[in-house]
Amino acid sequence: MNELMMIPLIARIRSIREVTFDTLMFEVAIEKDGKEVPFSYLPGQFAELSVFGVGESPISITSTCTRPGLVEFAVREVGLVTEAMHNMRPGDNMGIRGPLGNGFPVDEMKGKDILFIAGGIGLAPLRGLINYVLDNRSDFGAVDIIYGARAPNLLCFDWEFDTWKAAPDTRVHLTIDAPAAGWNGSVGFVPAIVKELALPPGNRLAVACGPPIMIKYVLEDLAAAGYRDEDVITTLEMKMKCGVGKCGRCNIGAKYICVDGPVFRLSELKTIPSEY
Amino acid sequence: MSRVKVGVFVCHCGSNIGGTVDVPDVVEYAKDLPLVHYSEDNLYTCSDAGLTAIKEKIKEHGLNRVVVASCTPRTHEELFRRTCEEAGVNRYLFEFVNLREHCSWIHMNQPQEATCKAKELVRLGAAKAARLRPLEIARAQIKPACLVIGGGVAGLSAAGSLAQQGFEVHLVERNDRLGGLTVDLWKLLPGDRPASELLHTLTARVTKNDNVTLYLSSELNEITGFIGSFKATLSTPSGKKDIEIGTVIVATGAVELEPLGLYNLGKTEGVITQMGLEKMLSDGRKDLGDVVFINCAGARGPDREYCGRLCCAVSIKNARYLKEADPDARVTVLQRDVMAFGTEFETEYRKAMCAGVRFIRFSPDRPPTTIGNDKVTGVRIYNQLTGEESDLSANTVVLTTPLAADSGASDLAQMLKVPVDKDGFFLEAHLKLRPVEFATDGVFIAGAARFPADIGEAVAQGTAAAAKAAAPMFAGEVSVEATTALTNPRLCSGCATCEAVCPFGAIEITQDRHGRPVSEVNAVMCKGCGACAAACPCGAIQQLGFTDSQIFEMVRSLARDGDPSGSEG
Amino acid sequence: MSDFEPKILIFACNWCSYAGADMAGVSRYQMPPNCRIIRVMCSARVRPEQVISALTQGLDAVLVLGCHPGDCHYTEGNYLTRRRGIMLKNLLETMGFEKNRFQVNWVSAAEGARFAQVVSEFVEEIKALGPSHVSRDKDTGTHA
Amino acid sequence: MFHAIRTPGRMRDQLKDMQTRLREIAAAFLERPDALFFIGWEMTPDEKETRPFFARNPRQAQRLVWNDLCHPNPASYLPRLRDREGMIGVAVKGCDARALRELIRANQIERKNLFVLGIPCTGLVDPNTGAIASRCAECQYPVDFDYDETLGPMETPALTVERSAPDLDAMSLQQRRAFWKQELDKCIRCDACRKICYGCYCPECIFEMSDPKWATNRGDLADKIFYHAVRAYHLAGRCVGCDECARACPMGVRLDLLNRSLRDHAKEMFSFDGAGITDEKPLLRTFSTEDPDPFFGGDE
Amino acid sequence: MAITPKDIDRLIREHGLGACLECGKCTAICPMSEVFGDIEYGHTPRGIVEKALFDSDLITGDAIWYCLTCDVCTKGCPSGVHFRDFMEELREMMIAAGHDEHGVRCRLCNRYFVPDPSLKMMIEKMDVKDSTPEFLLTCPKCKTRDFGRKMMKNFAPGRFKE
Amino acid sequence: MTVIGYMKRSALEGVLGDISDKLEVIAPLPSGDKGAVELRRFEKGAQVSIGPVKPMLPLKTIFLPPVEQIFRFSKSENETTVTASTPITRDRVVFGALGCDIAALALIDEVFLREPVDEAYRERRTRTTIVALACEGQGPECFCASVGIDPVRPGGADVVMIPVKDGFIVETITKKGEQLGTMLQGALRDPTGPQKKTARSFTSTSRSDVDLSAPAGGWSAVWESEAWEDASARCIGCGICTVVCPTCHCFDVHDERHGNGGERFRKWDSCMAVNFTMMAHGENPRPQHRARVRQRYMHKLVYFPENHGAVACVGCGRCAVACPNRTGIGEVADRMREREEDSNE
Repeated sequence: MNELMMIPLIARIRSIREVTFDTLMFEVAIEKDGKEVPFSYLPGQFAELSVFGVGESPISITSTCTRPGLVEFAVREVGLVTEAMHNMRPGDNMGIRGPLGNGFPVDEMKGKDILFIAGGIGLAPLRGLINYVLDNRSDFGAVDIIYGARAPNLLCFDWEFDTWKAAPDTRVHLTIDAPAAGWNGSVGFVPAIVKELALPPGNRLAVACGPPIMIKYVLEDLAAAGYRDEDVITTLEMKMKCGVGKCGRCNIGAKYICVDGPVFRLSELKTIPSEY
Repeated sequence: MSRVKVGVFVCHCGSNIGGTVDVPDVVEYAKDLPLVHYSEDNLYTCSDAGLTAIKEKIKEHGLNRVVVASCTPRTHEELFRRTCEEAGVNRYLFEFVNLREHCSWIHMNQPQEATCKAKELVRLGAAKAARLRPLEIARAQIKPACLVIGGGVAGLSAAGSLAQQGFEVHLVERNDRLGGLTVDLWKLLPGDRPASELLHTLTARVTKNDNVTLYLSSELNEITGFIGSFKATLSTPSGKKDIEIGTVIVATGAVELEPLGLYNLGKTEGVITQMGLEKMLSDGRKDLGDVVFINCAGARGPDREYCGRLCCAVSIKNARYLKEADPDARVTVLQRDVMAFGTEFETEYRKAMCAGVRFIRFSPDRPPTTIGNDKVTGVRIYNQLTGEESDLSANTVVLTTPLAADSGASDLAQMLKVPVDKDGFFLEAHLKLRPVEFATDGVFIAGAARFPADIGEAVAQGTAAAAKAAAPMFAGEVSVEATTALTNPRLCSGCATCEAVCPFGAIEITQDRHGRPVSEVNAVMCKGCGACAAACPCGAIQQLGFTDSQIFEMVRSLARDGDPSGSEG
Repeated sequence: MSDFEPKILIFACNWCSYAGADMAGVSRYQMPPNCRIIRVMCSARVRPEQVISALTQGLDAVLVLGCHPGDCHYTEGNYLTRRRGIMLKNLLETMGFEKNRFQVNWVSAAEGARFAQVVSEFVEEIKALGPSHVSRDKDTGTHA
Repeated sequence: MFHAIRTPGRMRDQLKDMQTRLREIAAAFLERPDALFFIGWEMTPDEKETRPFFARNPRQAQRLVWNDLCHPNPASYLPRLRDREGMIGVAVKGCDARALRELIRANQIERKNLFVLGIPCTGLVDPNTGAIASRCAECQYPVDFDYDETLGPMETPALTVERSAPDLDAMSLQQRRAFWKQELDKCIRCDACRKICYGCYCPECIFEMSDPKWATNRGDLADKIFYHAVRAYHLAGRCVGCDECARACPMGVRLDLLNRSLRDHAKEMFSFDGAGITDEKPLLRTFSTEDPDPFFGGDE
Repeated sequence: MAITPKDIDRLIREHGLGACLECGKCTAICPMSEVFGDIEYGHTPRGIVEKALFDSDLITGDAIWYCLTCDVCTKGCPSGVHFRDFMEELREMMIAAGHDEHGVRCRLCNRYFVPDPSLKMMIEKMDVKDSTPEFLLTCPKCKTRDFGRKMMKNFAPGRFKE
Repeated sequence: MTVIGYMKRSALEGVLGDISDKLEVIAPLPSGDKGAVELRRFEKGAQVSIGPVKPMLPLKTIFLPPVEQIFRFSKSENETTVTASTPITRDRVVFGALGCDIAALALIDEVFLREPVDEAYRERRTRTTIVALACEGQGPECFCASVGIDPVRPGGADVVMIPVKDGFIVETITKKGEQLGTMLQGALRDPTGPQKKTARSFTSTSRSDVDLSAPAGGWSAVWESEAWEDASARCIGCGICTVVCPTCHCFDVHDERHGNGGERFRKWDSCMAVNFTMMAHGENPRPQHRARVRQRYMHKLVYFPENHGAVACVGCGRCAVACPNRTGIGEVADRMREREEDSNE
């Protein structure tokens, strides 16, 4: 955290990689007073990225803190700020404030089996966590990754899949919503795959991240499968401006998504209103 | 959604631009503009070398927006758009900046200021270019069938002409016979041809052609759609009938005004209208005695301001027939002034005068009055010049009344979404520039429905409308303006302001799936003027290629992005 | 104030006024370099909001040019422009703008000389008025 | 600003009778199975003013009031209720009826879903001074509407027509500028003026748009001029003169003057009678080829 | 032999009076106003054409007797009204019918030769009120003959037979 | 707390003038022509309107300005320079602050001084001395006593001025207050006995019977209360309540670009605004008006107490006065609990 909470540091774009047709991944180096500075963070945290003169957006960090080097952000073009980001080139400067938010409770997750469930761009925050888990493979039990998207070309971070599959005691289950040419994997919505796999709760934590409708069904299915509310972890999305619990926008119940979240256990979610 | 990469090509145009504006300086300036990836100058951008350069640079740098700063879009826009297209960039991702007509030529003695202005113009162009979105030119299929509404002379001419050209024609006539007003006419000017003869020719052309489907005693009930694909419902004696057509010609004609009470019309025997006279003449009656015509009856007054145009010619014609038929009868035409336009009518006028028809001017301040209680015996007229009142003997008084709009015209106008003027006549797109056409594509107008027309004019207009309607039907499709209006239903309040201001009837308020009113633009009918976009308070309707966002960005950049001659440059 | 070089925005309709400006260029009529033209298809496309926005963002004046009434390429767009223009002009005057900060005028495609004259006179008028009283840089907000 | 004094006692009795009728009619309406609620006025907790009240049942109808303090315009609430199924009752005085008429014309509410009770208004008073409100003193409009019921003949109130100060047209440019500088300095850009207005029903206000981001929201003079000019312009030809904007303004900015000036100009230039008075020829949706052309030749 | 409206109608038709467009050029160039000073509208060419067309009484009254028959009007008429010819024929028709109160007859041959107003004006203009010179009362034909006779008497008495 | 003397009312402008040489002075000044009062910078020669009229905008404007520049930036080549804006340049003193407004600062402190600290806010807070005006209640809408605020000697004030006949008894409370006290010395006299007595017995007329408490059971107990239906039916969503509320502190952040530079600023925002929670991709988690109205009151009456132990209301009553429909928070709180009682029946 920089000393003046609303003043961003400079994030210099080092490279840009296409994730899907509407999503780019920016690799940035953080600079302060013209010098590169380290940036430490936890999986699941986010940062406020800004295009100077256009605005600021909260974007989750998709790189992994266990791997030294640049910080990565996957940005889907949805509004003005993200559109402006998509028009940037390597060498350009973004503003960055962060890391913000609570991140995943990695220490408490140690020693457990983990079921990752992700849909679409929802894999962006999970990717950091998955790589964290795989980098500390011995600290965790069995790993299952269920990931789905509408179509094969909308699967994010496809370059990671082979590495994940190759990791010990790790399985990757990919799915797309509807049959498509050249796709030999399973077809169906993510909740259906969750049901089909029917991984028993036991010592397992489920971490789900994706569009609200997917989360809704996944949570129901997990509850039906006997997962306890404490063992289900998800992330919430809400409009944010300051990212530090002051501007008041992301307030739901007594929580502020930006500081109390975005990662919540289902047991915590049940203490706040379900509609906002 | 790929990244915006603007390329800027600045033209010297020989010395036309380069002689005044420091082109290399402008190129350098352009390089620093937001999202501009490449910038160069060309001696002549429109030359083969220039066009090739554009194409090469598009490929080399992955440019996806092109700005050419050279002359006026009025001459070269199409050329550069095609060039972009050839290089795989959508033709609407091109923006033209006019440095010649709008800068170098008009500031020839101020090279410094001109250069500064050129930079700003390029900046605005690049700002707009960055916000351009690809657009598609839509095409609409045209069904080669035409609905002609009205079986008078104009309608018959139009229908005949189209049928001869091989198009399917649906001719709808309200009455049980064709011919309209002409049916009741006796002889036609010029040439004293019997009206029936002409009518026979015109009717035969239609009835003998298999391409024409005739609907007598029928009316148009409903019509929807737009150029190329209208759907109409007719009510015919044999029930409702649905037809599909590509074009529509309105030839509903007009009616003769019968101003009951005026000059005792309908009260005193012997006071009749021209149409009444024509019928009498057709029936062979010639025993009319002394006849006085009163022209401008019901026209050119406060209630009906327009001149009936044909009335003078009609009264001249009939007065001469009467005089010739009975040289002893006194035939007098009371007129406010005589409008015998064209040499033919002028000759007719002289013939009538020479035949002994008296033309006497009266003033609207003291109009003539008829004499006689039950039966008319004369007309009292005041002579302005002599200041004398005198009586003319008359056994028959003929009122020359103008043609007036049919009372059904306004309903039809609403159905077709075309305008009528204050007298109820249909209003064409432009009196001089676009006659016989409506602003609405695919709908045309001919004959007296447009304004009082004589037979010759009705024939000419009918044929002209047929020619206009034939053009798109021959082509089989029309390409549609790409820079049309488009509604964003999320922002639309359904207030119908856009519908009201659209001159082309291209916008309609429909309901969205929640039953809320929402405006919908028919892209085929839209001409892309943008009047709706400026009127919409919500900013819900936008003109593609000229969106609020694009124009705003230009304004913002002009106002806020600094003066290139200053330190920021 | 004699050094004052106003920055003026012109909205010109594609069919008449933009062509009129072209004609002025072809005829080499010289005029002051203070104006920037934004081309619109019809003067009726000019949103009054754009005009107000231009004036409040720091431009010194706005001129909207269209076809002469009755000559509109879209038959009646410029009549809408005229009505909107009158209302807007009155509103701007009521709010404290000089009456000439915003103008509407008609220039046909053939009227190169008229274009030059209208523009030159307009620039002169605005020069005489001086900078617009709404200048962003001078004012930093009431309650700040 | 004000012309007369508080409504005399005799007239207050009359208002009392009308209030009784109003309650009866509203209660009767609310007995209907399809009735959602009846929008009228109730007294504020301090009993000094009135505020809108949504009576849901005949019992609540007894809270409704009609008196010379009923300033709020109930028609303003209708656009956002258009998706509700059922009948909405609404009590309208003249200016409200004009707003209602404009709303129906602009498809913001359907007549068939409304039960409209017309109230012959004899002018409202300012709660603080007890004087007739300026807009009422100038009100000269017939309130022609197809009411379901009325509380008496809907006549044009015959009140004094006398302009109240400040007269912007009579001011010099410098004075006008100073006047608006002073007024706009007060403005805190809270948006109350636009949100209370019956005519502000756009799904997303252009001041809240992000592309283009019309308003800077910077709160400086330029931003405020843009805001108020655009707000006023958007209501040109639609403002019914209910002066709710000025009433809602917590800082007392004289927004009514801006709208009034536009109404005056529309009358002067286009013989425009005013919004909600007739359904013919809405100001900015139509034009006439005979409109004045002050532009040709550059100067007026 | 009385003059019928039909007779006048024939003249109107023959001389194209119906073609009158009421433009008034005839009247504008008519020298009558020079000669007679302020004349009535009813005496002008246009006035007379109008009267003729209006069926007014041209026979009574002196309206048609002012025309100088100079024919300038015919030359100026854009519509081809032969006013002078109409006028002359009408006058002859009237004299023949005995309406000679406005026509002056030759003192020698007793034929009508000039309208009364013209003669009066000539006498006035020439300032010869006291004794009307005989030549003014002689028709041109007789004048020529009379003058010739006098010449012969003086210069070729031999050729002259009394 | 120390009584340091008696100051004549007529001496006030002079004293403020002297202080303004050393400090920036903010005081209630007349605004407009209708007797309104606004807290603004005091310039020498100005008339102060200290007394019976409550400024429409609360004290928070001095610490959280409606529009506040955060930083400027400028770009050249590939480098962006960000320059943080200076919140204030001089130490400041606010005269005539009211107890309710001062108490509200303590609530805002909970948010803005918690980690990460809002530096601009902290700087303004620490560099501002607050001189309270003992308040006897400024209208029927006042109910600060109901929420446990002492309007006479409010906590958080550095100095208190207690009105007595023709002047004030000045008492210092904090160190900062004492420093200011030394600047006031010249204008002070020893108070007389009756003056001291008046000051001691000074009381407020503020209502103490307004109940803002939420029923036991937290948010879920009142989540479906009919109060939201009632309040939202009448509410036009203008958000004036949030503007005039001394404790409302939500803000929005905007960027402005001109040429190669620009600025970022924040401005007050209101949870009543439709787009308050509208996200870039067009989804709005709180699209209904009713939910927004509920959010505002729930935040003040339920969530804030849950997080910080106190309702976010100081009983100034401005919301009821400014609301075009005169809806006050007390009324809504009453309605909210009614539902609870109903459901217990």
